[in-house]
Amino acid sequence: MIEAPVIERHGLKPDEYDRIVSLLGREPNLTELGIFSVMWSEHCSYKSSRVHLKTLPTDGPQVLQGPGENAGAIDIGDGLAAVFKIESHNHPSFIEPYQGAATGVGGIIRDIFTMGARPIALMNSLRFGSLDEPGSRRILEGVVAGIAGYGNSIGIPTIGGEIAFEPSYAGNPLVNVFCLGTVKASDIIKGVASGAGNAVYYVGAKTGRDGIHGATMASAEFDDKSAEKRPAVQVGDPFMEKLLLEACLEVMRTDALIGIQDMGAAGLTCSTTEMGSRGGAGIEIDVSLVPQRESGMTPYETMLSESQERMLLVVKKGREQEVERVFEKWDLHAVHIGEVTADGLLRVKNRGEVVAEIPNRALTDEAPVYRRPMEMPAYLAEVQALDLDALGPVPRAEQALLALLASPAIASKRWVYRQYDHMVRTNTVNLPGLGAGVVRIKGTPRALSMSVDGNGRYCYLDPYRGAMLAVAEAARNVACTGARPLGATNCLNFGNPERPAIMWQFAKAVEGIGVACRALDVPITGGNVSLYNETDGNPIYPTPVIGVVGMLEHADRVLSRRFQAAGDAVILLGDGFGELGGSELLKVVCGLVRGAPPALDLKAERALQELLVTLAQSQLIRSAHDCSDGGIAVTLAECCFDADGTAADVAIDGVDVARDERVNVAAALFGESASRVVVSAAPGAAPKVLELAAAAGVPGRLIGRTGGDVLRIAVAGRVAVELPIHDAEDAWATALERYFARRVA
Amino acid sequence: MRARVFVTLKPSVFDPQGRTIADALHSLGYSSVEDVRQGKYFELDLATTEAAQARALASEVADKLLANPVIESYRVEVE
Amino acid sequence: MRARVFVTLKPSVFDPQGRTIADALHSLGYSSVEDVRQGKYFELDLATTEAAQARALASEVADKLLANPVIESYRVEVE
Amino acid sequence: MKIAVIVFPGSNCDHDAYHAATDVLGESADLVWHKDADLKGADVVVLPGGFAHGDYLRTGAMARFSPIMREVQAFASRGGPVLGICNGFQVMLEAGLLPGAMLRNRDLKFLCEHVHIRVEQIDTPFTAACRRGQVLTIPIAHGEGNYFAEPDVIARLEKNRQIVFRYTTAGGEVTEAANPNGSAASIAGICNEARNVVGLMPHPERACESILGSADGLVIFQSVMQSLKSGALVGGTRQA
Ligand SMILES: Nc1ncnc2c1ncn2[C@@H]1O[C@H](COP(=O)(O)OP(=O)(O)O)[C@@H](O)[C@H]1O
Ligand SMILES: [Mg+2]
Repeated sequence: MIEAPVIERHGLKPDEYDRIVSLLGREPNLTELGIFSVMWSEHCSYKSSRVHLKTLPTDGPQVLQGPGENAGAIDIGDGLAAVFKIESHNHPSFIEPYQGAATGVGGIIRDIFTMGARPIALMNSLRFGSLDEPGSRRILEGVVAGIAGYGNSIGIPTIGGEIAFEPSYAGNPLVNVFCLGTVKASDIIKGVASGAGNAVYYVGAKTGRDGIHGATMASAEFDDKSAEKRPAVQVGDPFMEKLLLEACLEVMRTDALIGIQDMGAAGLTCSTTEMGSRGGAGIEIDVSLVPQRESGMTPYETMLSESQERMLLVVKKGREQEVERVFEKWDLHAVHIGEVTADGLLRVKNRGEVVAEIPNRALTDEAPVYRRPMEMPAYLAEVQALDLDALGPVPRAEQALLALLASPAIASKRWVYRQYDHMVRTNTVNLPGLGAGVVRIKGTPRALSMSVDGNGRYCYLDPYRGAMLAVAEAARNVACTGARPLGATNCLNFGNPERPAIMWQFAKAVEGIGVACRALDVPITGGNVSLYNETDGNPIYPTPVIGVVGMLEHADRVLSRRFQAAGDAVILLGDGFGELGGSELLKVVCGLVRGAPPALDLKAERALQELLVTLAQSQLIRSAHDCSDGGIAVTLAECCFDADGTAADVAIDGVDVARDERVNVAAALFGESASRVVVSAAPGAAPKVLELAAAAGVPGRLIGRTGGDVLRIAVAGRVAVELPIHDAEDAWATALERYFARRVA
Repeated sequence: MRARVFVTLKPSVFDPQGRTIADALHSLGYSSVEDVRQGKYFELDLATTEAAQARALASEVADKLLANPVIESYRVEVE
Repeated sequence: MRARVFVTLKPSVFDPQGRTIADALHSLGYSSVEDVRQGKYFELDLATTEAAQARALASEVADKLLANPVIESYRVEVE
Repeated sequence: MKIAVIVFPGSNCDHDAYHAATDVLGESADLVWHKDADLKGADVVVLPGGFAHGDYLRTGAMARFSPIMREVQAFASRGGPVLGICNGFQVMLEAGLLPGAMLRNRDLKFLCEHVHIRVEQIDTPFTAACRRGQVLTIPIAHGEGNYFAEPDVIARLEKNRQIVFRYTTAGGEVTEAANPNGSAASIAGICNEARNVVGLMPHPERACESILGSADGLVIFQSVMQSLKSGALVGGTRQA
């Protein structure tokens, strides 16, 4: 008989416990309770989010694998598939930034090679508190070092990502990691167990007591008492994972496998249960056979351990030795720990004695599903109101531009990405910092382009529109490299779903993602949900992060943000409306988080993206860069950076949004209206570009020329910005490292 | 005065480096090396001649900078 | 039996880690920490109960693998 | 020309070297597993970049005990051309094929970026097709590339003209700022006294195609092809 406090410590509600008893037809023992508790945790069961996630578009002729497997897959031609997914490691990274981030990278890589794909690219999306806080600097430094430590060692390039800073992440940083791999579509392998009598193998690191209840921890808020709950931190072992990666890919070529899955959250429990459940089979294992790092581990501990770098395999009967031989070559010892059965049960034995026996379906399909109450948050009406006439004094445009360029969200992230090996595997054709990351696909003329984006501030101000804007921006970034967006993955970082206001944010964001993905034809192939991102009752900004993957037909026609030559035509595609709501300008220069985020016309967005792909593939344009944080002024400056000092002289239209002329100029320069891209073209090609834009229904205007060493921007006929490009570049390029000068690694 | 600080992973924390070194030693034939744990070692030169003071200072520095309390523990010796 | 091996950079070798830590400590106000040198520390569990044997084995292992004589020197202690 | 690319557990630029040798240069190459004891008749041996044995303990420390290293040593002592790239260079230092050792980068951070290196010596099999003083743009990617040797060793390297590559500015000038990691004498690569063994921290195999941002690394591989063709080199196995 299990006592109520024990049930509560397992994060199970009384009615959930009753449901367990009725599913089993008896009281569970402690091991069984532990197994239920992790499988029914928010992290593994998606009990709060599932009803909403179901509404996302997941189909399309290009989708080879939608949500439900370890990762999604899309068709990239020539019989090849791109396999990708994003995952969060927020809570562990707060407790121990280096190891938390490192093991996050390790986890997402396993999800990709588990599908049979060779991982070829990593990206990450990070959120921290203000860099003025030493604590945030320490966390950032640790997280970046951890990502580098793992990714560099295993030899997968980190080709891009994004970082933003808001006070709401100070006590709850976000570490979302994306990985993409490629595989012959016919060789995709799944996480299924089937065929009674087939062997169940364990391979990889030994099991220790680390991370027990990590999944339940990721499903509870932090408070002062959570220090006690904190289990030993998991330490990543990229060398072990490199061996596993190579060995598993080699084993997969033997055709001796039925299925394979990594042991991530909830370790052995989750992998056995999910594989059995997907294959409609049962699995029986003996925990005494599981390699153990510490002595005296109980079956409970062995089943719940989250030790890293472990895989579970189902091997065809009779092919065991073949598989064992491959692992031996890599100094790994695959251990036969059990069998597939026909009874649909997860049966755990310890030296032959049954210590747990649960129907797989009870752990997966029968897990609770909640339609949690929702309510529009009270703060919204207040923060959405923005009176530009009451802004007060706005600084001169040049001063504002320099402040924005040096603001950590906009400043160059070179200090970060030079710590990542972004060139290993010799595929990277767009280096970090130049726009979406692009890797060529060897053996084909093509390349894959990918971007992760999200704007928590927008989503705080309007989760529905903010989420749509995130999808649009990720897809637009991909299109700016010349690639056609094909599919998306998402990582949904939110607060405590048991609060109706948070649940409302979540539902609205998912709705926005669905609408935008449908309109832009980028189906969702998978993702991850991270809830309970709060510290002491203060939730993070609602932060959906979207990863979009697209394809370029000609890798060598890839575009970056950089102007290529002096004398080129500078063309603005799309219209600006001087929308300052939620902008970086308001935050950085005016200290305000207010207003509605920019409007989004999804039809116009799609037309723009299709036009970009056409222009790039027909080689009519030489660079493309979208307008986002900091508006067109920041965009134009960024087009000039890393371009050997090639500046530009442009003139843009004014806007009429306030009585004060200076506010109008600021709105024209720094407003963040969506669906705008600055492109450059050889002078002779400009008319054709404008003609194609007109035909596509995309507003296009020749706004100036590249050249000189001064960035000059006139607004409504009057010069508003006149900055030596060297000064602007210096402010932008060195901002981040100035925060980290003279710090210890 | 010199203080020496030893930083080791807590016993419950997995030490992949130590594990890999032990494996390497085994494959070199050193089977009598049963286990290896790797840690860090710091020598601090301190502008004090008092042992108690040196110990206190070294501990403070270890807490603050040299050891990561989440996964590591440390020991201080004063010469 | 347990042997402890300390590996330190030779005095002639510049120690960028130690230097950075010392600088950081100074900027935190610990001016009485005059210098810091960082090294490595290994605990070896040995299948022997004899101190002399343990010491010999640990030294051999340190020579062969744990220390790089070009830049490092080591010291062995047996418990 | 036949190239043996040695694969240690943890090597991760093995496929990149293989790709450069085969797909780009059209030569033949083998990936040779570290437990093998046969270089398969190779004319050139490449120790690739990566993290052999995780670089746990020290970079390159454990790889030198791999069975294949005996063959590599023998090949090198017969005069066969051996190139160590990044981690391969670190393995060479640990194995005593080249003098010196690597410390952590001056600012303690891993660094990945394009740098400029100047070719100091053209009488090695891997620089024979270069001009003396030629500046190459080639990426680095390492956390421990801060080359160290005692002053007398550096003096000997200078005297014997064993410093093959130095970090410089784009204009070929040796400056403190152009030295990314703090290496002694701005050393990016060296050779042995017999000149057939060359190790360097930058990754020429990552700079063999213009689509990757630079094709300046090609000349390193072309050099060894040219050296072999001209008979200037005694291919280790051919002689055996
Ligand atoms: N936000 C989401 N949108 C769509 N699918 C999702 C989302 N979050 C999770 N999924 C899908 O749910 C499945 C389980 O996810 P998860 O538990 O994160 O995988 P893992 O077991 O590898 O950690 C995956 O197939 C994943 O793609
Ligand atoms: Mg998984």
